[in-house]
Amino acid sequence: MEKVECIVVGGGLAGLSAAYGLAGAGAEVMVLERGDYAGAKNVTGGRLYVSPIRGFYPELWEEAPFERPVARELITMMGDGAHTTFELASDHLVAGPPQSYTVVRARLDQWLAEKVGEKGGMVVPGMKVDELLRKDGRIVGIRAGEDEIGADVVVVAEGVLRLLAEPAGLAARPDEKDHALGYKEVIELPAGVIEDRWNLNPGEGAAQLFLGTVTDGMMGGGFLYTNKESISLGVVVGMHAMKADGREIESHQLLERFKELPQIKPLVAGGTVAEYSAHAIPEGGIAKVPRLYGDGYVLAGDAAGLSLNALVTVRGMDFAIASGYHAAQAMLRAKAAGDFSAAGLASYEAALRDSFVLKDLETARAYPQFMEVPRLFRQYPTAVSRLFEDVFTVGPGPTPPLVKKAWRGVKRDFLRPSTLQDAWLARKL
Amino acid sequence: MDIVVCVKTNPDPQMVRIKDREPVIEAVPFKLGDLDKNALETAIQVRDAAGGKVVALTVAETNRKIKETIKDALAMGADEAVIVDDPAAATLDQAGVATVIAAAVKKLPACDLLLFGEGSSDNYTGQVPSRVAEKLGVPQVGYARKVEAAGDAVRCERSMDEMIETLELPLPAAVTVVSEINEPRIPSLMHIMKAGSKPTQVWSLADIGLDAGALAPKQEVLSNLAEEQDRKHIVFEGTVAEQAEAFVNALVKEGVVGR
Amino acid sequence: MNIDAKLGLDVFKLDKEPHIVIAQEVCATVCTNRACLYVCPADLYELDDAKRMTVNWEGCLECGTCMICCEPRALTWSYPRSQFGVQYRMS
Amino acid sequence: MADLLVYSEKTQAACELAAKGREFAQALGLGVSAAALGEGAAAAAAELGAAGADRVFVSEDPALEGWPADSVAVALAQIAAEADAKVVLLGSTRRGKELAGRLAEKLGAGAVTDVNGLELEGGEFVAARYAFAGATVAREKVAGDVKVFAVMPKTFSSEGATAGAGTVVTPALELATGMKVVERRAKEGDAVSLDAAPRIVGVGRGFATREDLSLGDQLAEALEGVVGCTKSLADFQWLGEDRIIGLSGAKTAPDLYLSVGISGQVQHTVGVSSAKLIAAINKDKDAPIFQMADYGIVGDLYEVVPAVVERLKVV
Repeated sequence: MEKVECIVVGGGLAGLSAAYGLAGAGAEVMVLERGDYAGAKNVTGGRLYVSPIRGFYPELWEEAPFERPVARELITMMGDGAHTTFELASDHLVAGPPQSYTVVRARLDQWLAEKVGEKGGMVVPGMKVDELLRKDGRIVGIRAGEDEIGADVVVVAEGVLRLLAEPAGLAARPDEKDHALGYKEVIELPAGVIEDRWNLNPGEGAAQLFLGTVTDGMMGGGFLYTNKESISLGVVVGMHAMKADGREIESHQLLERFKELPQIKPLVAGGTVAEYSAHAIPEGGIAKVPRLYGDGYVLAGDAAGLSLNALVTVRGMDFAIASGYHAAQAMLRAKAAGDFSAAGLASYEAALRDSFVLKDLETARAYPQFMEVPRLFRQYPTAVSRLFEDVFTVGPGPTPPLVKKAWRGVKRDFLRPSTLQDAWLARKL
Repeated sequence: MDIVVCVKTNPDPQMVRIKDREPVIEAVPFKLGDLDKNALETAIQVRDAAGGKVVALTVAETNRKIKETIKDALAMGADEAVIVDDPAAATLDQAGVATVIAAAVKKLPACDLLLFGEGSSDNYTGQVPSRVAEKLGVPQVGYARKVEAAGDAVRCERSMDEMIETLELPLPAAVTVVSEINEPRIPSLMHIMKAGSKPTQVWSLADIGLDAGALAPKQEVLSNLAEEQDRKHIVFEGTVAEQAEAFVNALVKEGVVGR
Repeated sequence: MNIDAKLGLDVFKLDKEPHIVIAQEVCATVCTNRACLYVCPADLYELDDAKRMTVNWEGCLECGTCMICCEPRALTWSYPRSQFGVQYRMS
Repeated sequence: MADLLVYSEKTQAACELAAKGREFAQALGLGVSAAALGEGAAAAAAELGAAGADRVFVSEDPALEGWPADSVAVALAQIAAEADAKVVLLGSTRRGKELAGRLAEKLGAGAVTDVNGLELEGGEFVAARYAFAGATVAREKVAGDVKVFAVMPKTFSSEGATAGAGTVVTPALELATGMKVVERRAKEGDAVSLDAAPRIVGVGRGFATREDLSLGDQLAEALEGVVGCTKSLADFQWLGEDRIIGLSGAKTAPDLYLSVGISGQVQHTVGVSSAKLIAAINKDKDAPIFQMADYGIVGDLYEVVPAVVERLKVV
């Protein structure tokens, strides 16, 4: 059997980040990517938090083909007949190195693959891996078609579906309770129109999340990210929620209805839909992260369940890059020690525990459970809008004092047993 | 039999999209033309049957990308690759490309059979093979859907407008193939890994005795835009019977039926 | 814009063989909710005249939602072979 | 006097070129020569004269049998020299395309093939042709003393042409071909000639099964037309490859193109965009085919086609 030091399965951000680190240190690495190019099978909602990962490969993030630094954060609570938007426009978001950027994966991943090539790594696109090879309880290589190739270590960065990791016994089959469906349209708009519609300085971007009627009360929400000359407009909806809903709303119709809402329609007016894409998202949190390493392998990125939906911040790509980075470091240590067993690779998980990746996931341990609260996606967005409606209302008769108006709304919609129960749950967030 | 397959790398035409009538090729990956792969597959099969070797020849600006795409030809089964490095390759016209190919073929130690796809995946002019054949003074057959070695000749079957022709050409000869000739193999991982160690030569124009000045294009592209269709866009509504009625009436009125 | 038109914007490199195969027996006898009919974001699942489940796999976005949501595990689901399937350009 | 020279092994295509060539020639102060080569050349001479040729160079030399590109190119180069041709218009058939590069090389000329539009702009030819798999149209100019254009049949019409003198000239040609014909046979089976058909019914993936294509046949029969298809149906082997319309098949210019169950990907529609009238039946109102159709029915082809067939019977 032909053999290389390291095979990376999957040319996404986790796999490429691992390969970049390995190739940069002179290790022999081969990335196998099933798409025609890195990024061809990948979908993001649209935003990468660069702050957490800027320290890894700092030379890369200066020149990465990002779309726009996010200078405006918006959250819209959508109720029936009313919606409330909270908007943060802060210099701190973009002063100095920006915190986050909108991205298009076809561009970003292709570029990162080129960087891996420049470091001497081999990226093979159009190559689907069919199986992880196991021998005596150890991952020893991969099979692609009829070819079997051996490796000291296989970086399993195959993505969320675990079509390879599960049969090899490295991780569980994805469960609908821990996964959401994300799908979106990329809608082309001229840069100037984007900047006008979201009040942006030239080159800067906005990120907008929507809760409430978007998903018809099901767990999930809508999102909108401004790219250079397009916007990504989409919906995330819990798979379990869709099935439990019972009304059998066809998923693709949610996005179409979202687009038709009076709040959204003017935002996309005049735009040309250029692409439609969908992807599954792991949302099980820390409780569903499998063991991240073993004899001859490490798991990284979505395949390892490393993503975090904290309602206002949705993260995954930064975790993928960080896990790839730490995987590379651990493998280099294993190489130096000549030990590619679980013991030799254990520093990978240790490093992730020390880093923001598992720390942030640990902090967010209660999120997945909290997300199950149905009121979060149905009653509360409406209640928030009703509260503000009351506050801003001047009726025909005498108007009650502001505080009284607000208090009435709070009492009506928030001081209820169910809400207090939710608040009790939320204390852990 | 020594076979030279001329290949060209292009932005994958399936990935090119149109925005404001302009083709968008930014971020579109380059790949070997589909018909070039048919030609390569033909060459590999003829070589495997008749012996000899297959050289993949391309004219391009040498960069990492061309080296990677030409590796696809080696991974499929070509034995060697030759890249003629012309910094102005993108602006050469068909006569220019043919001049370069003919000069490169003359520099190769041997060439019995020259294979091409019937057209490139971007421009599809089909001119280069016949220009090369003329420059080299060899006979040519276009649109072959079967190619076999027959001693010191090559036998081709081709499908023309009303007839199927079987032709024999004495070697050396030039042949272009159509897509139905074969299903190009998808290189296996092992072959891709080994392709890197197959010989790839990069020749400059000077190496093949050419001067860039002699390759000035005769054709000039004035514009390249998506077509504006001037159509009526009348859609009939109503019940199926009403639709059919209105539709057929319109065709009658246009004079395309019922004359 | 309907879903077929949206899929028409995407680049699909079509294989001749399907990458999703439905075990009709299991689908017809074990499944109670037919979730694939409404969870698929490309709306690829349909019941034919004989009430058998069909999947128009050619327009598959490869998200895996149907596979994850199929309780009786009636789907043999793999990614399309090398060099086939959807190829995103701007997602 | 310098000439514009036209040639195609297809007499009809050559006549179209002669007719339009005469307009160009008048604008440029050139005469019109035509070449008729190979089997049946003598018979074609009169037609070419009627279509606008002042002189027709005729040769039935055995080396021209089957129109091998090498000897045809030699013949045309000699004729072009004799006629002092400044412009050569060829038919962009498979044989014509094969010939174009070879002849252009002999003449030291720039050439454009698959031309589907040719105009004089300020005394200079501007040719249009598809690029990027049919997604765009490139407009090109050719520099140099001699220019070669291979023009797709039916781009121009020979109807109402002004006749030329049609003087037959028999050139002395020295020809040889390196090509040996082993066999020539007519195409087997259901060979159709899509590029000559005045009415075409295009069928695509909207048909669920091969058997259902009989609906398309009925429609074609009612229209007295022929059936063409998208590449995918040929890939399924539901129809023969000679039925493919589009980039990988025929480029047609019928009076009516009626697409049924075809979404309208550019690789297909490039083969029908020259149709005089385009009509479409598709269940998806947003299908791109409607953007290039004159008339459309949004509906289920299984209901619409029988209704249209019935209605056509009483026209």
